[in-house]
Amino acid sequence: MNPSDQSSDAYHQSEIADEIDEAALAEVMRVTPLGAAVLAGTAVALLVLGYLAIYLMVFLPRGTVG
Amino acid sequence: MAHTSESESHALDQPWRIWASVAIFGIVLSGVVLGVVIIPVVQGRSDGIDAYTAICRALGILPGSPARQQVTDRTPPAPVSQVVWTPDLLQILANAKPERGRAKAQEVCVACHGEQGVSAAPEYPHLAGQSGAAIYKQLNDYRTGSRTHQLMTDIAKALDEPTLADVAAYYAAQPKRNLNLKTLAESPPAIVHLVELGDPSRNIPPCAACHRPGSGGPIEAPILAEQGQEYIVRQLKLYASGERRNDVYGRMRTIAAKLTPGEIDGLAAYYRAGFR
Amino acid sequence: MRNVERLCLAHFWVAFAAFLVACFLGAWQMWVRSPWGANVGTPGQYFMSVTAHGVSMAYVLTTFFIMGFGYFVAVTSLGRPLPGKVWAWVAFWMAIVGVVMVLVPIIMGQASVLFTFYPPLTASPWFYIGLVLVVVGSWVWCVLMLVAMREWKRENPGQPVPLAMFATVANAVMWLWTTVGVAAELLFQVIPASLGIVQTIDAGLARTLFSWTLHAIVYFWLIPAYIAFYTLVPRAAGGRLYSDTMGRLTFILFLIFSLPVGMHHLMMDPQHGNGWKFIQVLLTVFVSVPTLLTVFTITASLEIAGRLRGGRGVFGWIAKLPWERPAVLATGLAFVMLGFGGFGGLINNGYGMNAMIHNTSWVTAHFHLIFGGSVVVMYFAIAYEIWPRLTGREHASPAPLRWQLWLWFIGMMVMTLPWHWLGLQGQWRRVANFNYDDPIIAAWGPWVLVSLFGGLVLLASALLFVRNLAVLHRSPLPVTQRPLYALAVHPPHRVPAALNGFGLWNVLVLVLMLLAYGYPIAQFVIEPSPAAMVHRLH
Amino acid sequence: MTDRPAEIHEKRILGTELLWAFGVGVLVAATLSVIVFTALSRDINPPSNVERSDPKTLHLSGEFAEHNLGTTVGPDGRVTVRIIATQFMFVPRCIAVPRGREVTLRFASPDVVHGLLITGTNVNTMVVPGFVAQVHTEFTRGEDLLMRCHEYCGLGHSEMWATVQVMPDDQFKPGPDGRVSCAQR
Repeated sequence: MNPSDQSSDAYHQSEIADEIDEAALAEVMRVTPLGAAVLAGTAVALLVLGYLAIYLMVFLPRGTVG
Repeated sequence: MAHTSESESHALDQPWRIWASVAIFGIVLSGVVLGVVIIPVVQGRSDGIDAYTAICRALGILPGSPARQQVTDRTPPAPVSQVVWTPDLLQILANAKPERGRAKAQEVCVACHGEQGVSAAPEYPHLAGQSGAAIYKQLNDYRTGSRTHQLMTDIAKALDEPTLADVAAYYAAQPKRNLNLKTLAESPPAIVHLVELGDPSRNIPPCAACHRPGSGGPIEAPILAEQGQEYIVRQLKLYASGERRNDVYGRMRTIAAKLTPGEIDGLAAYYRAGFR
Repeated sequence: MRNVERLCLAHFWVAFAAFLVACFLGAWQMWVRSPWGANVGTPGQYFMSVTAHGVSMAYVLTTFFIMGFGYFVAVTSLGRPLPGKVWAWVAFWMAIVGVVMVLVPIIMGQASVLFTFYPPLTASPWFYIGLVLVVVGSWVWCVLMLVAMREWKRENPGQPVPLAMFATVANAVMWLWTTVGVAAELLFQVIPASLGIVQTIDAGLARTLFSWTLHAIVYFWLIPAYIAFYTLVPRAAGGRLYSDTMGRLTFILFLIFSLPVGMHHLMMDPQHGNGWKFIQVLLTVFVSVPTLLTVFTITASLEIAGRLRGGRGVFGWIAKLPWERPAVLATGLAFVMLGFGGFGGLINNGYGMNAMIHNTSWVTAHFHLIFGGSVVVMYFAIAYEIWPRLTGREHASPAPLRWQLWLWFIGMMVMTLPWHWLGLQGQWRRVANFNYDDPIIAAWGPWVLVSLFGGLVLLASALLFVRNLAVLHRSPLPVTQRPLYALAVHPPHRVPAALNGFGLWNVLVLVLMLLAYGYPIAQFVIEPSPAAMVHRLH
Repeated sequence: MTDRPAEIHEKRILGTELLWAFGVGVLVAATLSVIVFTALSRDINPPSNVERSDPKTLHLSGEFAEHNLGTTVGPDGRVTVRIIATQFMFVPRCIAVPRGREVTLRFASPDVVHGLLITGTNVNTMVVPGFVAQVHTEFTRGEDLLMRCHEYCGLGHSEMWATVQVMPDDQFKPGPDGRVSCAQR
């Protein structure tokens, strides 16, 4: 292992470094959660549709239990 | 400085504390209202169950479903065996005295079952190293008439329960029973299959699932290894015909009725004793 | 550091050794249950294998992996030495002794009770005592995590605890709560029965106590995957974490909602009233909240990365993501499996709908997708991410890593999708064989064979995984130092104490547990249910 | 930090997250509504009959003694089936039920934990020793169904199953004692 890692302080500093430019980030953040929202939203909507499909097409026809 | 940051973080914290508690209590409260009140009361109404009963059933205080009238039906008993496995009974078996059992066995058992539990004639079962619980169960069933035999019924009736336990303990303490390797080697694969895997298509569980020590099966299940071939055949036939019926819930009657005569012979040969 | 690396590697290798053995057993079990393997092996061998598979995957792989990863996070994210390193080794060896004590009776056929015990069946007492030792070892780990966080907080007053460590401590706190149920079941019911001190077990109570543990334990396994989502993946993708606050909130929600929901495993049990089941169903619905928050937050974080790399349009960023990096690929695959697994879970949670699939292959598919799929694929990603740091060596090429992840994904999907279908048809769990002479069961045969194929692919992937890690120990390439943990878009500077510790949340967990489990457990004391006689498998 | 661009400010991010959380809330409410609606409109419940019974003495007396097992039709026309789940079989092994009539299935275990499902239906319950498990249902399709033990109960677990014979009304004829057995087919 790298001997520089023996010092805990140096290790901690290396975690902070980040080469992302703030201006570029701001630019990107102008649109950002849009794609994620559409993607995740579609996935969740499919989930709900599947749930309803199983409920209506498999569960209910199999009769009630109580 | 440290003080300000603490009070600042406390001020930041307060809304969290309040809203988190409100949210959690709100969720639980809606669960209680829906699950314990609204659903059972509405369901109960459809089958004429009053609200109080429905709520109690939802809480598990009264038995039954909140949606349906509860079944009430009691019919008279007719047990196939009076033996009830309880910690007390296991304690009696554990505390039984093999020496006392030996004395009693000398007196009444050895003529047929042998001094070490190796029986004298093929129609009598070997008892050596048999599970004490199994011996006790059968003796008790003879005593109560759940199982009958022209000799055993009278013998068992003459003994009291602690003596049954002593005798069972005596024979259980005789040399352990292991499968007879010689007869095993001769057994056809179909029989070994029945012993180890059963036959799912005929609803037959593997014999080994109950009749091997430490199988986790019924407490009274006897160990079959080193049992007399003739005895096993006879008992399986008695079970199959329903003449012997002291197996609780007919487990052996059901299985034996599904075995072919060939399988009965094969299984008996598989388990047969190597004593002689 | 050197010692900590050895500590982490020791934990990880035990975990992955158990994992590999369990994969072999799993594949064998699928073979036995398929039309091709009918009549292979006795029930004794089959249930021994199932027990070993469950124990290895659920107790050994997870506990050792989580402990090792926790030590790693404590050292790297806090940037200070691990407090009580000696105790960490003590805990490790204690857990190793425990594992040996568990495995020996299993191999001797004296513990074929599966990893969920099923009292009044009992196994050899060594089996349970060994498990207790593993759990006690993990308790030591919990304490060390708490101490590490407390010491860091003392040195850095008012500073937010790094998210990775905050989440690790959330898991430690949750695990302490979680183990109370199973510990009570083992210590007061099962071990005395197994030792022969008592001859009966109140099966209803035992099931209730185990259910206390049964859901939260899965979240104990899951949280390392979520730690990777929040802290490793955004950096690996070259972006930033969308929101640090949501990360904290997610782990807090896991802590709160994983515990008072275990009764959904008892939905079909006769010993609890509908009202209590409903309350826990309602709480269970909320378990989906932290996962759905995570899906959004992490997708958004990946979107940042994709756009920073030049992605345009609504979906253009997806193609621009560095999919060649194992952590990014694993996250994508994990999310797909999480989607299918979550779908199954949504159905399971339906109060009435549970009756359609309870104890069928549907449930097996659900937890294999969530745990064996999403979580384990992230365990792989974590191992690939941190192994270079632990060994000081770099992977020669990420290709075999990607292959391994893809194989695992394909294998898991091919195995579990047929299981969903079969579960809906009523294919039951936990049997040593199927009677393919029955026309209903015969129709399942082809699907069982498809899932067997998936199982074989999984085995291949497991072998490749161990190979990938093993060769790294001899790789000639020295590691290039690169940062590990992601920054948030808006790094936190001040966070409320509620998001920096667990005092408030512990109080709420206590209250919730009292409300959700108070009466259901108390009923066994108020009116004891008639106990069942112990049936010994030893 | 106040001079950072607004796009990367915490407030905006949390606002978006809150919006998403609202969507999640809708999902939670929707699933719960389905559950509550089903419970209210169709009286659907999980089997939660909290009725204690001693597994040790089941065979001695009462409704789970051997000769009381099976299907009975009460004087009020109510159909009740009593079934024992034991290592490693259901007793009786064949269960006769009418088609399209409400049936109450009652299960008890004298030994260990069992469970069961009937393929193609929603009948599913655990059978925990110490409690009577009870399912009220109606069989809609007239055919032979498979009833399987689905909880590990010991080494013979894999062979534990029974048949449910769903009979049309003209075949489902109780004898003088109100009992119905499977037809020999």
